Amino acid sequence: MTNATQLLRLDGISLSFKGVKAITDISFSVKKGEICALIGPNGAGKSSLLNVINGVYQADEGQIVYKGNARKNMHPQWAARRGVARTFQNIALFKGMSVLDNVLTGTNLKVKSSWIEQVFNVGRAPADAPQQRQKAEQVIAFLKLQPWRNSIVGNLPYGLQKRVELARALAAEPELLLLDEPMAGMNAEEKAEMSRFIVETRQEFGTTIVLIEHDIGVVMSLSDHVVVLDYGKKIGDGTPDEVRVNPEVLAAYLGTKH
Amino acid sequence: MKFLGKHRWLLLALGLGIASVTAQVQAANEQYFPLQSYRIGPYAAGGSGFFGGFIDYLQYVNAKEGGVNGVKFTWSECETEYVVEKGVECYERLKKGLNGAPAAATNPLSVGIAYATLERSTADKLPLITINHGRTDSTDGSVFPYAFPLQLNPYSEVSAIVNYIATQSGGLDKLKGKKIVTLYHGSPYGKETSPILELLAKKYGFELTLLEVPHPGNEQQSQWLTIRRIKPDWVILRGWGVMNPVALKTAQKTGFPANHIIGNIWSNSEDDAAPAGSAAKGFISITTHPSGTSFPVLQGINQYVIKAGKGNLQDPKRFGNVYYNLGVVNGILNVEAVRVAQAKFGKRPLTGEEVRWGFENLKLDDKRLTELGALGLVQPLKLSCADHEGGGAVRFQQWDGSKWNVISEWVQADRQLLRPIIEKSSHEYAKEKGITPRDCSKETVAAK
Amino acid sequence: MLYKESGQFVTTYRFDKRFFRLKQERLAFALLLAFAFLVVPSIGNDYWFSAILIPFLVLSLAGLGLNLLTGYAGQLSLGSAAFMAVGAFATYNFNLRIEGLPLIISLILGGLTAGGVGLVFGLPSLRIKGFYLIVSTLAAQFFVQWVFTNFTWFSNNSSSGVITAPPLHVFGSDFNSPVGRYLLTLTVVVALGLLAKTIVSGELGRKWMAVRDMDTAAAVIGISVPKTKLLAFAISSFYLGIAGALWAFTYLGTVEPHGFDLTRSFQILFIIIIGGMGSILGNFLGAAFIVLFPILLSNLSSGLFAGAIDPGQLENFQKMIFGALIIFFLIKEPNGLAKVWQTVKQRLRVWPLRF
Amino acid sequence: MNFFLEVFTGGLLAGVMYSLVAIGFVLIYKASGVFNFAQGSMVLFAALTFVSLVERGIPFWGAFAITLITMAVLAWLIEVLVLRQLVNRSPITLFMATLGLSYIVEGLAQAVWGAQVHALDIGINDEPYEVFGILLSQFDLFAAGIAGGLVALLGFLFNKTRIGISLRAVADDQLAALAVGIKLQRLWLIVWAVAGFVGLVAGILWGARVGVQFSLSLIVLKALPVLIIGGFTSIEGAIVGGLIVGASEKLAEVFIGPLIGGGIENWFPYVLAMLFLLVRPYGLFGDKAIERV
Repeated sequence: MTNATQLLRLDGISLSFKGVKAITDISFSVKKGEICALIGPNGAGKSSLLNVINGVYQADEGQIVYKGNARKNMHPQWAARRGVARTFQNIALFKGMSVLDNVLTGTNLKVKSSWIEQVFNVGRAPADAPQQRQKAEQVIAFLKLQPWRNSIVGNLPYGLQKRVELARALAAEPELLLLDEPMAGMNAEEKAEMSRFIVETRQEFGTTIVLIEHDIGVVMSLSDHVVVLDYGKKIGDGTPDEVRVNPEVLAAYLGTKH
Repeated sequence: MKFLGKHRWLLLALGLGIASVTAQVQAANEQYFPLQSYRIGPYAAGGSGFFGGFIDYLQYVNAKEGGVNGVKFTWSECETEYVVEKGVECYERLKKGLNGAPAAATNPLSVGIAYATLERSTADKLPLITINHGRTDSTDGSVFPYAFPLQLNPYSEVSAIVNYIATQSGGLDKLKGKKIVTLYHGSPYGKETSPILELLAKKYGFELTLLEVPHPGNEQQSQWLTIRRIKPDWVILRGWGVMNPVALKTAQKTGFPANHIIGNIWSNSEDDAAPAGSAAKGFISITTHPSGTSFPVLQGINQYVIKAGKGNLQDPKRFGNVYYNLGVVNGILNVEAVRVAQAKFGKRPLTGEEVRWGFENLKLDDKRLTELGALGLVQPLKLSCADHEGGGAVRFQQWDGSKWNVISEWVQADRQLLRPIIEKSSHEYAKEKGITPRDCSKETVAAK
Repeated sequence: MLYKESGQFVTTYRFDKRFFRLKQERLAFALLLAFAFLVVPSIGNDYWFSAILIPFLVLSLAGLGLNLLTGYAGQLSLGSAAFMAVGAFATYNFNLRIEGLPLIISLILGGLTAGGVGLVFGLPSLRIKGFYLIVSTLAAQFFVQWVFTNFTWFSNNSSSGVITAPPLHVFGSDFNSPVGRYLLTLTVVVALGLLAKTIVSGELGRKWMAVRDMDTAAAVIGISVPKTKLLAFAISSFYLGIAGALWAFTYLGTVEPHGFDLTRSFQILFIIIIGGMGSILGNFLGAAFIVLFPILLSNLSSGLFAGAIDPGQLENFQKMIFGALIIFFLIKEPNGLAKVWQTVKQRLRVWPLRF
Repeated sequence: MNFFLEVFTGGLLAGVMYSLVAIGFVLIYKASGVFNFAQGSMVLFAALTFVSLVERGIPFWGAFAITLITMAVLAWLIEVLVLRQLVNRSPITLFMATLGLSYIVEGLAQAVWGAQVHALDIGINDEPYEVFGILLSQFDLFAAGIAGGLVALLGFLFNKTRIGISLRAVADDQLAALAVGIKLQRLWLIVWAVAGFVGLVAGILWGARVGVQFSLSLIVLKALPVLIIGGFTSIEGAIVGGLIVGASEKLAEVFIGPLIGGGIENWFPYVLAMLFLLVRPYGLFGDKAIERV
């Protein structure tokens, strides 16, 4: 049941590590342009699921339908080429490089010239470089990162690193953006700022966003669609209001045995 | 220096280094030997013995005779660790002489360094002495005017070994059908004599098997098991460093008798046999410089140098061992060349070019060797413009578990057979490098 | 205020991409080049050219080659010397076997051959990560040495297995003298150094560093990790190959397979550790250190404490000091001498003010 | 066929000698997560110290004890001066540090004891010994026996004692081990000292086999492929890896060597290890790590 507004669909995804099930038979779909939140207690399998979506992990069973293409296994590069970008729970920036260079790597798929053309600045290279640069500067300005353009990211505070990681993802001009706890470890002020960036991202670029977040307040105000996981199973799926009243979800969050 | 902060030490070190390159002192009436020695690293045992013997002989000549005709010898060392580029650095650093004393010749005792400094030596007109080793075709002095593989080049070495095996078997014709295995070090040095061995095998009809041992030679099980299967009459050991004792140990392990293993010139020292313990008993090797302290010249060194507490060896027990005596032999040949050259050019410190003339006109017969107290230690030798090797003979020695005993007189290599091969190679080299060989008939001969 | 940054703002991208952002730096670099090309040839002597400057330049280039792979792309290699050997022997054979091929072309072909071999031994890196990779590079080290020792065709069947340099003629000029060999080496090293600087500050350099810092993240943003790694192996080996050929041709004039043994690989690794990983300048500082330090030490001992230290012992101490320095740098200054130099510059900037 | 078996058994026995060196690596890797390249130089240092003491007239067990203490002190110095300073650094950095360490230890060994070659006789007359027409080396059998004893001893140490349990905890998860009160530094010291002991045993056996000299430190290059095949974390792996490397390289040298020029023993184990890695990137007995992102 493919429909035009559906960007991503997961069909019966299961994943296990050394025989321990991390995800069991999860299916849900994400509409184009929506902000979808994955929530659930620690160890519910949220990050694993995100990793399956863009191919960092390979699912044991099930398939992923992205932009109408069904695949059993995603591959990170395949996903990236088709407009999937993401951030990581534990920040996967290139720590030895500057903010600008990190953001520039995000634009790598837009580069048409080969490395030989670039080295000798011939062929397609002279056109590529300014274009790439312009995109990076635009994203840096959008996320207000100018003061740290040339700082080495490894030396930046945590909150800023999270923002740089978002910048790198945005530089790829993604259609689907996967954010793994973009606000973890932030204070209220920083969270508000990050929420604003996320909302503006969708407004400005029309990006579809799947995010994992623990702060229920933020999730409820930010997202159009919430998927709840517990012990690797889906226990809730719907609008924030629907999920809020789902008894199974309440039980999981209140720690009741089910 | 405030702004340098914690990196002040760098500057300090740099400054000290520069300060240490101090001003030169006024020249004396001295002849200088630049020594590219090596006293550490895998081949330290050879280097410390050789350079110890060389230095002690120079000290002996200085102490006993006040040098040659009043020209005293001086030297300085530069550690190469047997590493080629360090040898080159040392060469470039030392070639200019010391405090005004001109350099006579270089003696690197390393094939690699010899190769790397060969063309430099020719350009700088400084003789390059590669006693018992070096480039085989540099025997041809018409193409290699400044290189001297004195006494024995690698080709002569195997030829002499095969001749020895023939005498043990009762003549060259008895070689037919004999099985000989050559176990060689996996390096260009190890492979160098393979074509000559093959040539000799064809000529005399013996069965030859060539087996390679990969560097460094810690493990030889597979090679010796193969030898055990072949059951050869003789094994020629063309080893290097640790490969030698391990070969002897593994031979014992696989039941091959040590007294049918013949070591070559780099497998012939105490350090090659002793570490194998009892497994080395009976092991035979060639030598151009028998060990022992009974030679009068060794007694002289003992009296003038060692007893005076000036001996170069750290471990006095090594006095008179194979490498030490090679150093002494090398000292004798160098000093004699200087003496010959002084007879022509005057009793003063000589240039490298003049010393080269001395080498090319060096002639040591039994009479001269007796005068030097080196009869039996050094082989009779006559060098010329065309022949930079001169001798080509070896004696055979056998290890008795604690020392070497000489078991043969000088055994000659078949140099007539080898000469055309050498000349072919040297002429190829001349062609490649655009060298016009000297016409040796026009060289001046020694005025005797 | 010797070193002033103020007033020089980056206004355009082109400006940013230049080699040196500050006017003083550009000027200093131009002066350095002028000094190296014009002044040094007239004031240097044989010893300086043959024993210090040429090996310094060649080792800098080799360090640069390894640094591209290890410092930038994060792939540890213990087989640098193998690729140097391939470069040297390939250049020798191209020059020998193709009549009339210009030396420079032989050199480039030699480098490309080394690059190809590097690519092959880089293939396992697609599956093997981290320091397990040293197995592949050590395999290269031993295998290449064995090939050149065993197949005498590579050394033109010379009985000794040693190859010797052909006469060095480039564009009709004779470069055989020590000065000539120095200038030839300098030209090649400067050209390749600038090329490397362009590569690492461009897209490919960023991809290398991305793979180095976090390969999973690199894959996620669409970088082809296998291709990036293989390019690092190939380009690094190209540089090492050229360095090997220069080592054989302009420095020693001769080389045997043993001259490119594991010790050489370690030496090159030490250059980049001491000089600084992920820095172009670091290779030059590291190579200068490795060439000069032993010479300083032995001069010190023969000059200041003449005869007090046995030369053999000195070498032992040198070895220990080297080892200690490696550890010291890894602990205290993982970015090596390049970082030390930066710190000094930083202080120059505010000097003589205290801060 | 006999010849094949002879080469095969000879190879297995030689492989035990490699395993002996490899065990030292495994111990240190388990405790500190370091691939200790300096293990080879430590073997050299131990053997050189031991043989020099014996040559100076100190009886076997006295020399053994003194060397053991020296190795423990050396281990302590390494722990304090190097490893403690490099906590939490990447494995590659640690590896390079041990490379520097090997230079220091080699330089030190030669500075203290000189560069001479020493013979070491432990009283085994290595006459050939035939079983069903197959040649066996008495020395290698003896060495295999020692290695077996050593493995049993280490097995006891690591499975039955507190130290062993702590060690396994550390190998599993350093932070968790710290949290339950394991004194990491004391543990490191013990393991390094035990590795020194293994190094000493390996040094004596290798020294007796090939003589005590500089190139003893090169056996590290034989141990590396053994570890790759067996996995860095398993003593059993080191034994099996050693046997595989020993037997296969001998068979390759004897049967494949002549076809391609011989002398292939230096690179063959590496190519073999590489092939193993391509199939099993974490070795035969190694743990597969899951990359967490």
